Amino acid sequence: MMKHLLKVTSNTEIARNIFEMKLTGPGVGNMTSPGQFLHVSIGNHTSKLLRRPLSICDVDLEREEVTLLYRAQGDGTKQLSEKQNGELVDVLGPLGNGFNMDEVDIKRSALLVGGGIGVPPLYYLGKQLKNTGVQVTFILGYQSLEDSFYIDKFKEIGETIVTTADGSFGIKGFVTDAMEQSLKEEPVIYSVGPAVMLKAVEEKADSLDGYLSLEERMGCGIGACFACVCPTETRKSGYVKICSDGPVFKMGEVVL
Amino acid sequence: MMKHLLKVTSNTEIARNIFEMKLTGPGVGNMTSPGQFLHVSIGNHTSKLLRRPLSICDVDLEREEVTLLYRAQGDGTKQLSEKQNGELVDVLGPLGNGFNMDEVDIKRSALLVGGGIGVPPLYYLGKQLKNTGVQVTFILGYQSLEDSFYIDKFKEIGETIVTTADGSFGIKGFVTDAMEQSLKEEPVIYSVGPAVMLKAVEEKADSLDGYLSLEERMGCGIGACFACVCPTETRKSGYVKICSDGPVFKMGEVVL
Amino acid sequence: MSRLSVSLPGLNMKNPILPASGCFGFGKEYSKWYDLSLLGGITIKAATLEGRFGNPTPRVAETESGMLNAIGLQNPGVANIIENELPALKPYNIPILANIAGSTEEEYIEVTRQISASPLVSAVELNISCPNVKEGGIQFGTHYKSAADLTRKVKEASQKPVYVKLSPNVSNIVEMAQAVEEAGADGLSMINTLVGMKLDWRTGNPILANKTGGLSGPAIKPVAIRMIYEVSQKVSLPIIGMGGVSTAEDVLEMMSAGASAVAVGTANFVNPYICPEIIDSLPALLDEIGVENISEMTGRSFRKWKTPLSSR
Amino acid sequence: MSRLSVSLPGLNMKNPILPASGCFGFGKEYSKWYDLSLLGGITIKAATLEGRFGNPTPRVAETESGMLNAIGLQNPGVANIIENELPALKPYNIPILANIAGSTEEEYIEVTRQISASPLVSAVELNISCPNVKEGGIQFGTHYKSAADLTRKVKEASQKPVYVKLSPNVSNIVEMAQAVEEAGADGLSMINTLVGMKLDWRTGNPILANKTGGLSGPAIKPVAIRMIYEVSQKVSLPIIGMGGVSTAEDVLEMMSAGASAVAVGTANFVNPYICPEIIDSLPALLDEIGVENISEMTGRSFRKWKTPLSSR
Ligand SMILES: Cc1cc2nc3c(=O)[nH]c(=O)nc-3n(C[C@H](O)[C@H](O)[C@H](O)COP(=O)(O)OP(=O)(O)OC[C@H]3O[C@@H](n4cnc5c(N)ncnc54)[C@H](O)[C@@H]3O)c2cc1C
Ligand SMILES: Cc1cc2nc3c(=O)[nH]c(=O)nc-3n(C[C@H](O)[C@H](O)[C@H](O)COP(=O)(O)OP(=O)(O)OC[C@H]3O[C@@H](n4cnc5c(N)ncnc54)[C@H](O)[C@@H]3O)c2cc1C
Ligand SMILES: Cc1cc2nc3c(=O)[nH]c(=O)nc-3n(C[C@H](O)[C@H](O)[C@H](O)COP(=O)(O)O)c2cc1C
Ligand SMILES: Cc1cc2nc3c(=O)[nH]c(=O)nc-3n(C[C@H](O)[C@H](O)[C@H](O)COP(=O)(O)O)c2cc1C
Ligand code: FES
Ligand code: FES
Repeated sequence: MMKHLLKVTSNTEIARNIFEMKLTGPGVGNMTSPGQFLHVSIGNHTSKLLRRPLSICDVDLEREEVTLLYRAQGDGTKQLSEKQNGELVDVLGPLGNGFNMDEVDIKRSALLVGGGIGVPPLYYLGKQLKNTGVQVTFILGYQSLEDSFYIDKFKEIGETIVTTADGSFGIKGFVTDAMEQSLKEEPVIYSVGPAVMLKAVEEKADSLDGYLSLEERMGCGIGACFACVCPTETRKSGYVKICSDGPVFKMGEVVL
Repeated sequence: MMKHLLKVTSNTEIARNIFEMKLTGPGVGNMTSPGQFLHVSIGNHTSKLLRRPLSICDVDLEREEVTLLYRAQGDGTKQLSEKQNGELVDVLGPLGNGFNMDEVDIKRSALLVGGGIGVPPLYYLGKQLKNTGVQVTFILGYQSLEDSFYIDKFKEIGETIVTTADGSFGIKGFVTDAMEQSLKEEPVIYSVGPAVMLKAVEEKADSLDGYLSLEERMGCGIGACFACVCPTETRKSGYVKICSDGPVFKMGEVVL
Repeated sequence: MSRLSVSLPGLNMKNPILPASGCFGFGKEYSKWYDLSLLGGITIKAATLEGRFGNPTPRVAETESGMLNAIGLQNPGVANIIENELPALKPYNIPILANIAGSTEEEYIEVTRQISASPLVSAVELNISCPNVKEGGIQFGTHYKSAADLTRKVKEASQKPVYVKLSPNVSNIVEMAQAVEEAGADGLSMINTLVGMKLDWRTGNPILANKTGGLSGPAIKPVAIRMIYEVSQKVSLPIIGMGGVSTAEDVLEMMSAGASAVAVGTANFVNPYICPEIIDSLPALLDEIGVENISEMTGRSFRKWKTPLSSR
Repeated sequence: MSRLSVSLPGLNMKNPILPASGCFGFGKEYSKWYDLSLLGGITIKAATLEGRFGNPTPRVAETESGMLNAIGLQNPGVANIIENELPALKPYNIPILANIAGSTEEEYIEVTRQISASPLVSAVELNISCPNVKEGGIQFGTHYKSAADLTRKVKEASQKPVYVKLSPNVSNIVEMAQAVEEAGADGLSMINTLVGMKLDWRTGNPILANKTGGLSGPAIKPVAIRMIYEVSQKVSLPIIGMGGVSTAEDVLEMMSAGASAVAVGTANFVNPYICPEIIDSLPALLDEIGVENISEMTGRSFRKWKTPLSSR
């Protein structure tokens, strides 16, 4: 848990409004748990005060390089997309708790289901799972062909099924429309995406054997401001903070 | 009167906290009257809304290049000092009315008196006066040697007397302490600097044969917001707007 | 009737954008930058009975995403404005909203009488919210009864519709709006500036000669949006919204909150072309969200797709 | 006594900086970032009698140079705070200012009774200015009489000095301050957030689930400075100033306006190290202006070099 000034080594548009940003610096060494995120400052002394939470998509420990994928949608991420190589980016992190990988022993398979800009953390997760010998299948949902990204890179890790809402690429429909087949192997499920998608995934899954990563608007990003709470039925307090108790939760734990 | 995006061709510190910025672009062609100013935006979409009025210090019409000299004192000018070559600066201008040069015919001399960061417009004025054959003398007042700048460049135009408040360079004292001698030639006086200096210069001068350039905090910079008014005794309205009626006024016209 | 046109009492505007009072002088200066007939209308600087010099300088200071001003209602006086300033605006053939101020009820009434009689003036904006003068202004704007009384009298004296410009420096903006509605106002302008201050940390001295000033610019937009949202649901008067608007998106946000037209103030200083640039950008944004006529935007935040306030 | 120390009723602080309520939880989280004993003190998040979940999410939105929040006083309840949260702060040995809230007078009184009895609590901050809850909070904070009544009762119930936290959403902050002074307050905290709102221009929907929220951050600093300046000249209570402070210069500006100590809120989210960084920067700034003790800064804008409020 630290504040770092990382240097931009690349920042390129890899699909419509989707940017891949690589940052380097000593802080990267701690970013080893997939599912954790960085709380990224847009720039100093400007009118954008709040940091943007962005998931760790990949880490190259040797080169001390972390990769983020983000959609330039609002003013802040648009400004981020204008950063040039060599510029510094102020980040807090790694924040939050990553995916629990203990439950997938070598005999089991893992199904990683991501929607839209929720897919980035699944890349780093898939890589690590594969390294431990787990068989990984991805189901990635996008709006359309134009909005899809990183598919070839996912394919290097494991079977990759793509759905698009408009049918322009892969299976027409939502990620849940493509889950049936893969569920037969009773995999551990890991899912990241908008709440409605997570809810659908949870309903579709036969057991609650899996993990969901949640999103919410954040203030502090470290558990102090109560901006990012989510009700739960299992915890005594009745809620969790997504930034510090999550963003990853066990299926069934939080009320979606 | 226009809005231009000019490109930074250089931006260097030439004395303690004093920067020389050169900007190029088609808009420069109209910047022909010494004493006019540019209303400079610090950057887009940031928290600094107001533009900074900076005097035109020199113009190279062939290269379409305008020079500004500014002191990085507050947040805005500090940010300006970080602009890199190739970056664009949004300016309005040329704004205001420059110095009247009609009264100095070839037989007369001109005394140009500037204090601190008031000296920049005198450079362009001196150059133009010299070109019309007028003999130009400068009296330039600085805080100290470390704060002085552009002296060699002024010397190329005409005799240049320097005063410093701490005596570390030139005559110890204020510009008015050095005026006596030069006034004997009954020159037309042109003066730029803080109000207290202008007042002292006006009192020291034997006649009101001269011009003063005033400074005031500005909003619009074009005469619409009434931020920059100054009382006068000679005008029917009882006041002038420094941005649009000035910044140059005839001596005796405004109440300092 | 184009898709950008809006219609408010006295103000038939070809688009909902007009410069805010005090940020555009009497139009002359900006007419050198662009053709004023592009605007939906113009709000002119506050008129008082006699000419006023206003406050000592410095009169402006910069704050984060905002500015403070303490101009102090400088103007050449109502007679002078009618004679010398208004005629210059005639060729542009757009509605003129005349902002009026005073130290006493009598002054407000007399200024209204005179300026509302000008055929060039389409409506009057009653400024009971100027924070920068000792007398008049905000003292009327923070007491419901004085505000209502003044509105009633100005309304009687006026030959044109009267918009009351509300101060945000009140505990309950809705009660204030209701008070002036009951007193006969034809519309509301909101918001004027928040009272603020900036000190030089080195000396402790205020930057403004007047010490306090009015805070405007993007910093105050959330306050403006909230007040317009609350008021527009509780009164049936059309609202001219203002406070920090600097993009076309801001205009649509403010109309969604309940404004029928939108005034742009501080942003003119940032970019003198801002009003025509915003007007240019509006159609594409409407296309993006599938809205045909901009007047349908009014009150969208609470009245989904019903008849917009601005066409009532 | 170091040059940064200030002394206010119940709060003997080694420097004037404390995190603002609600922006620092109960300290635990930031204790992972730095040693909390560096701080002048800590204001903990609002306590209510029972635990509260607060408002639905989204609870925050960004605005120009500011943010909106509508947390809705989420907290585990006063008993839980006393038992589980406060003890963790003991090792840092710094004054704790306990922010208290409630829906009814009775709730405020009971929370005060309980929390002020904790030996770990140095003073109580009476939050009558939360804009984000339907009951309690701001309804007390915008009516002089209710505010005074509540202050009197809380003061009776409290074993520790009571600071009343004022809302800026009032027509006359001075009258409010005077009312609570008369009712026995030991100090003032000001300002809480301005009520604001942000809409999605595309849909017209509010960004916050609660619709409106409290505006904080640099955008509101000019309003805070003005209110502290006005109030500190009219009451003789020490003021804990807050609203948009994010640099050491801001601290000195706010003290010049009349504050005796300064709380930092939103800036913690921008930079978790902001409080210790500000504390570190203060001595050099004092040197620059030739001030030996920071307590001399208080009220410099109007009381040149006289005895500072903070040492009275
Ligand atoms: C744990 C976590 C991990 C995330 N990982 C990624 C990722 O890897 N790639 C990616 O593109 N996006 C990711 N997001 C979403 C991302 O944070 C938002 O898209 C981004 O903050 C939007 O900022 P903006 O400047 O585009 O929008 P603006 O509208 O300018 O943002 C204004 C404010 O709202 C917040 N906000 C707006 N939309 C969202 C949102 N959907 N979720 C959270 N906050 C939001 C912003 O952070 C900011 O505080 C993640 C969100 C969370 C909570
Ligand atoms: C007609 C004119 C010509 C000028 N020419 C020059 C020049 O050639 N070189 C130069 O260095 N300076 C010049 N100045 C002064 C220059 O405008 C200010 O130093 C500058 O605006 C300060 O900005 P800042 O960001 O450093 O200070 P900040 O304190 O961040 O500024 C905050 C606000 O106050 C205004 N402000 C602060 N100080 C002054 C001041 N002294 N005069 C006017 N506005 C001020 C700023 O413009 C801004 O709006 C000129 C001023 C005027 C009116
Ligand atoms: C320099 C300046 C002068 C102003 N003068 C007046 C005025 O004379 N009458 C008035 O009603 N409002 C006046 N205002 C307030 C604006 O009309 C507007 O209500 C306020 O600035 C908020 O809008 P903005 O944030 O777009 O500037 C003035 C504002 C500024 C910045
Ligand atoms: C997320 C958040 C939560 C807050 N919660 C509380 C609270 O529980 N009690 C309270 O008195 N003030 C609360 N406040 C107000 C702050 O304490 C402070 O008065 C205000 O934010 C202004 O300071 P700032 O601009 O430095 O943030 C909260 C502010 C924020 C941003
Ligand atoms: S963002 Fe502050 S608690 Fe999660
Ligand atoms: S700066 Fe607006 S009138 Fe001069």
